[in-house]
Amino acid sequence: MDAATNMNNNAQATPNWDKDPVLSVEHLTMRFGGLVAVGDLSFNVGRGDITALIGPNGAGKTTVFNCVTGFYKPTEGRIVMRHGPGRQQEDVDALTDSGQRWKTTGNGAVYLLERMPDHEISHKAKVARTFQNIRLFGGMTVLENLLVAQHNPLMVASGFSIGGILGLPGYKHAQQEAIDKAVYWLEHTNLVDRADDPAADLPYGAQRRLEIARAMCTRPQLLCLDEPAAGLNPRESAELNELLKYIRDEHKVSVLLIEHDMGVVMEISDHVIVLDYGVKISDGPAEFVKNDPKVIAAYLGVDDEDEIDMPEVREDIARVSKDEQAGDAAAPAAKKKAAAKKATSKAGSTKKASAAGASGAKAATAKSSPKASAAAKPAAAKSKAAKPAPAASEVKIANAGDYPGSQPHGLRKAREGGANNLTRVKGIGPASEKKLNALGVWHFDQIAAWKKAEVQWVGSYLAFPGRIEREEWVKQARVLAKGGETEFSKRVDKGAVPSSVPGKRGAKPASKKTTGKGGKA
Amino acid sequence: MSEQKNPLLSVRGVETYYGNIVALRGVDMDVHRGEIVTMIGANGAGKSTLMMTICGDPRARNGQIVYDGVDITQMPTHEIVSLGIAQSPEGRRIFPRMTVMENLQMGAALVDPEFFDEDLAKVFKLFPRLKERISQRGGTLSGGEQQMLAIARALMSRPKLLLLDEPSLGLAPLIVKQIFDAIRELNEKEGLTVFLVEQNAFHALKLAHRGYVMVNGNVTMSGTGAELLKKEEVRAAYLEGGRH
Amino acid sequence: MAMNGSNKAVGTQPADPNSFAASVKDAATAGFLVAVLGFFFIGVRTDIAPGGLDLKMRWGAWIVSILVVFAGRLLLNLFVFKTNSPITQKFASSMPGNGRFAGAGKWMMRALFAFALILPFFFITFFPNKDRQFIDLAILIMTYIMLGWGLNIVVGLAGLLDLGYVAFYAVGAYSFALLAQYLDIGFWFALPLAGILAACWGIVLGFPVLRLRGDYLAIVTLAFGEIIRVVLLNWYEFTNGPDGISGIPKPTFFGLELKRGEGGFADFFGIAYDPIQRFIFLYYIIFVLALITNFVTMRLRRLPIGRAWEALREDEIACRSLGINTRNTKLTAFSIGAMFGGFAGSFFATRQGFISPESFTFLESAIILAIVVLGGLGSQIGVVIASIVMIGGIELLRNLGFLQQIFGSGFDPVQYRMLIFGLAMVLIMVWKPRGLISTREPSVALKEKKRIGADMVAQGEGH
Amino acid sequence: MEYFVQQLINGLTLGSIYGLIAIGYTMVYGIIGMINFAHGDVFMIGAFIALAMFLILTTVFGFVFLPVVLLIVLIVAMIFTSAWGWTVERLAYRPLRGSFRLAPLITAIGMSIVLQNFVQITQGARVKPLPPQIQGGITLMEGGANSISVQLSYMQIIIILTTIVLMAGFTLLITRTSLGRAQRACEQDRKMAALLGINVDRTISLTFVMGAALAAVAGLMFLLLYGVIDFYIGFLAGVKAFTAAVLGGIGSLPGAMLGGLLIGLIEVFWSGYFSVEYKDVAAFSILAIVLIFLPSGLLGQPEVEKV
Repeated sequence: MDAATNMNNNAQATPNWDKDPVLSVEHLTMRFGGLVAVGDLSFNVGRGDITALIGPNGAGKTTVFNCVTGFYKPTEGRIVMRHGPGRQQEDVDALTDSGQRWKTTGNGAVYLLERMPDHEISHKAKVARTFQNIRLFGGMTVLENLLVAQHNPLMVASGFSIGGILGLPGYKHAQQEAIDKAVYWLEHTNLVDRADDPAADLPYGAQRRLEIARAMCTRPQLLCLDEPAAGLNPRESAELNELLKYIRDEHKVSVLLIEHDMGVVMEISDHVIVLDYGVKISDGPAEFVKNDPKVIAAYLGVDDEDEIDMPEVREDIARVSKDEQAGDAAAPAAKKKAAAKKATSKAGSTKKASAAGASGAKAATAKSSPKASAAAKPAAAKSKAAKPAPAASEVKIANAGDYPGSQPHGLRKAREGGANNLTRVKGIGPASEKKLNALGVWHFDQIAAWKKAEVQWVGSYLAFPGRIEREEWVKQARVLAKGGETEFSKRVDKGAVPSSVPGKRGAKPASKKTTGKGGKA
Repeated sequence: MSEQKNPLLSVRGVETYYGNIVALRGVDMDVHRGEIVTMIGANGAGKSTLMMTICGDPRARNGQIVYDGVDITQMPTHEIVSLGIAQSPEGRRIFPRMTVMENLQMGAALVDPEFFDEDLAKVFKLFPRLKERISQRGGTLSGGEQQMLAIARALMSRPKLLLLDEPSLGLAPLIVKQIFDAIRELNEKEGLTVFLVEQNAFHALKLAHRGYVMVNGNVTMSGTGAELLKKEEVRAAYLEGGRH
Repeated sequence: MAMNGSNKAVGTQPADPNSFAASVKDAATAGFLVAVLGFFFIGVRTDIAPGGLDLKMRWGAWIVSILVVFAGRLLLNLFVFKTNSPITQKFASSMPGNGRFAGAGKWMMRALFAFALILPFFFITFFPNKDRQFIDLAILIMTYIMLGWGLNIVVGLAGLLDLGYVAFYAVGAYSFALLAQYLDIGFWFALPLAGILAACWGIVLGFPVLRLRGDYLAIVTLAFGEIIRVVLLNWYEFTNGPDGISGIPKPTFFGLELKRGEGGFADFFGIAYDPIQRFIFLYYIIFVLALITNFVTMRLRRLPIGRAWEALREDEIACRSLGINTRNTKLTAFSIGAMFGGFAGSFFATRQGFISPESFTFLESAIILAIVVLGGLGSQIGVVIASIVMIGGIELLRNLGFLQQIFGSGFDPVQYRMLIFGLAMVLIMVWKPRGLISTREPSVALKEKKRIGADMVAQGEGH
Repeated sequence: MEYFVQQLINGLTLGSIYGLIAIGYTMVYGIIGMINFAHGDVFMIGAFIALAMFLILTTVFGFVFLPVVLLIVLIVAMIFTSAWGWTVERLAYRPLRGSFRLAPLITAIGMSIVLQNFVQITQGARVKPLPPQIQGGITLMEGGANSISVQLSYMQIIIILTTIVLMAGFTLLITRTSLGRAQRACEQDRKMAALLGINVDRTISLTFVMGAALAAVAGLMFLLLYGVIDFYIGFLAGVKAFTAAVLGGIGSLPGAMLGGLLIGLIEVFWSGYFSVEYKDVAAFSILAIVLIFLPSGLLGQPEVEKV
């Protein structure tokens, strides 16, 4: 639980999800054989919020969902569902010790989902879900699908079938109510005309809506949606957003949704959690997350330099920048990479770019985000004509003051002879290297010169406070700056090191990069 | 290129059904020799169905598919592919309990074994990663490696026409780039004809010589990749707000 | 179901698959196949002779069988398979399609019901010489209808493949027989007990095995059926082993026995005694039992439990995500299905007056399952039609004595009946893989009930 | 001790026969995912063909040299039984390919009824005895005053050796040859196999043919070992072999063999130490217990529940 508190540097007060979480995932770990799908993950889902769990493919999002909804038993960790306001911390702890699965409290009730079988999670804890691959009852009508969702209350009303067989009137009444409820949701999902058609007959988008309607018919307090926008066209996506807002605002249902794509969720999410390879890399309001450099790096998934090297992207950047004739041709960067990086951070700082900024220059051009595109322009211009760079100057980070400590000195470009391969420092992976470059940090001696304030600032800027000290970047850099070698740098030079960004797949050895840089500078 | 008289593949008025549900509503399209042609469209538009219909599974209920002058509409799948069509299908369909090598051997099932080593060397040059994984089981590969294997397996059959169904699906950008580069290289160096189905419209249209847009089982637009990229409708529907 | 033996003809620009030459070639292939397959069975016959086995060659029969198949296949090719205008087309167009058939289903159901209601009197009136035989057949068919309906709950609705359903039938039969033998309990008191016992067995079996999937469930249910039979067969002290239990009491009509003389049913009502009365009485008992089965099943289908069964068949994981306890849901399906099997079993015991493990072999399970599948999974009327066709058909084959006059006295049509039964199973299934009535009727509707096509309905994990 | 060893040998012999039949079940299940209920009856057909061929050779042609006779009988039985296996697939299963999964199960049961009754009609319902052809054996342990001697008959040696050879041959066939690869491809993804140019129908037919050939071998062994056959042996042997296939993990070739041996051993030991009557109950109960704890059998691929 405490894990959720330290990542949000922007919020002044405790955010809603920490004050009043409907769901808390605490130190969740899920292993499949030797593979760690989710590692020590903690986050809170605020009551009445739309919370998005995003991350690249294979980040472990669906695994988290399956743990929350009971389809997987987590290897470790606690998952708390709360009915009623507040954290109810004492009750939760008491429940944990008691070995029971749930407990009614003064405020409502608390549930330990990791102890409950899947059907109880839906039935008792009131967590409903949808599936990535739609799972409707295809051979049953739309209306029947919604009645199956109301199985448990109807079962009671039918006297566990005995009253129903005898035809007692109470059941008729209950069934009519259930149908009314179904019709209500059909109206809100625009499916009422299809009520008597088999679910398998519906078009794709309608099936997605029906799945949500079906989940809502279980009267959940938390609705978990697994990629609800997948395969929807933009209009359907927009309708989905409206529906989700309606569910949140009118029914006070908290929504937790998984999305692959950042752009889709930014608009409606109150709170975004980003996973990458089973580890949480960012957590906070949408605005905060989409500007988080860690998120940007994770979303590119790999070296974004290669991305921009793709001919079609390069062309597109050039074309867009020409089309839009953005005048800002100043601040030429030595390397297109640095500029592109700057473009994203700039776009981020304007707080207007959507996923475009996040997924780098490539996306920036495709999306109609003028600021981002405009910002991308110098990058393109730069990449086209590698002009001689002006003298080094201080790199300005717009919101530098938001971070504790002080920003280290940065150079506009690497010095003569090219930048150092910063990934030779243990703890700096390709992504971090790029971010450091964007700060104007190119050389080991620059890092070696950092004082405590700088270390603190950079740590916070890179969103992993404490790590720089822990991994002794400064000390390593000192050795390397003198031309020495560390055990780690030897391995890097041999090309044997996968990227040191946590949980990241092996990036290619960075030595190639050094030569590349040297050549260009 | 599109002015050629005899397209390598021509699809005319093809209608396909799943049971009583119509998936393709009279699709017309051509692929000429040496071209990269792409079909873009949203999920469920029928792109993959078209791909599979070309290979005879499901069979077209109406219409005609002619490949290299042969009417293949009613042929069984294994005979269609023996004419030189290879497909890397939706979902990759790697044989999960076979090794990478065996998967590639399956790809070469129809080819004279004397070419095997040569072809193997070629696909390993294209995808060096597969060489490292040679004795690993298909099911244990990562998504990107599986995609490479699916394409490599298709190439092992020495196809004249390569059908690729969403090669970029769920892959990291770098791998997408590698795969698209490989496709471009094969097309440029070996004159391989490629028909590519993509949701990732941006990349696909950049890569392709020509493109078609499919909506709800109909082809609604066609043109060169660049033309389509400029079209407002295409941009609105497939480039903005969607996936990239 | 075409047996066009040659794969080679397919593809690569076939000349004309419908040409006469192609038909002959195909028929020749079929004939050749019969020559190969039949050689060791039709062409050769081994018999026990003094001092070992005697071998007899039957060239005549072998050649005749080849020629028959060749000619038959040729005719079929010419008129059905390999022609552009198959004569079956006419039948097909004149026969009601599945949709219309289903639409007519309601009327057909009513007509069938009305007929079933007056059936004994119909036969007494119109077939006074054979009435007993026909009513007996009707009782048999009705028993299978009831068993089919019971199994339909498990296989058709809940989608769990049960290959050992006959075990519950046996439990029901033996419950009544043993209760009557040891505790002297009458039919009407034993009937509910037999049902409850069978349901309990359903739960006992179901509890551990229901987490198995598909074919694993199938084999364990089959094994269970065999275990019960083997136990009944070998537990001499209790079940009398293969000798079975005889003297099982007949049901009474509110305490009146259907017997001749003083105190009997006929005597009480002052009518003349006729043994047919007992048959009529038995017929109405099974008729009412079957109606109850149907009524309960139809009611359950419209109740949450029935919808949960069908949802389970469609997608178990989705069910669990909606808060349905799938294990309990499966168990109820299993035990309710078993209960009806138990009822049918105790009726069987009282009708026969004698039971032995012989009556509860795997073949019975297979026949009941075949009735459910051939009728169309989940379809109540389908079970009725399939029972009439299959069971009625088998029994009719007993009465083909006249064929002896054609083929000579060595020809015994009765021994062919199971062969024909098996072939019919294959042919009907190939003709209609989803069964005779394959559409599904929704359990509830907002505006109108539209029947759902078979291609959308899932089969359940049990298959 | 001697008794135990003797039972062990008997169990392995019986288990080998079950294993050979079980391979047919498991291969068919692997490739088209259906229980071929008629497979037990194909085994019975094989036994009848072997019997008839044996009689033709010995009584009509007067062959006397047993090894040659048996070899010819084996080959003929394998070929003709294969034709039966092929026909069963062609008639009852291929038309239903890709349709409703219960349908082929019903046609399989139908086919089983047809085969049984066909043999009953053409060959009569009475059992067919064949005097023991291969006699003698090796005495492994001499019996003392209060123990029996352990006999390993030549027949048992032949059965066990043949099984080992066939098993090894089949394993090589499946893992090393292109046919085996095609079979495994069809098993894992039939659609994809077709897309790679594999004639799926032919591959499936070949699987049935191979299964039937093995069943014919088992049929001949059964005939020689027990010396009595009738039209009903297929059902019980089939159910046992199917049980063995499931026990070992259906779809797994070594699993089928292991399952076959286990079922054979369970039956023999149960009969030897407890009661003959309940040997089937023991076998089935152990199956149920194994499945409850290992829902995919001993060597089966565990099914991962995809959500």
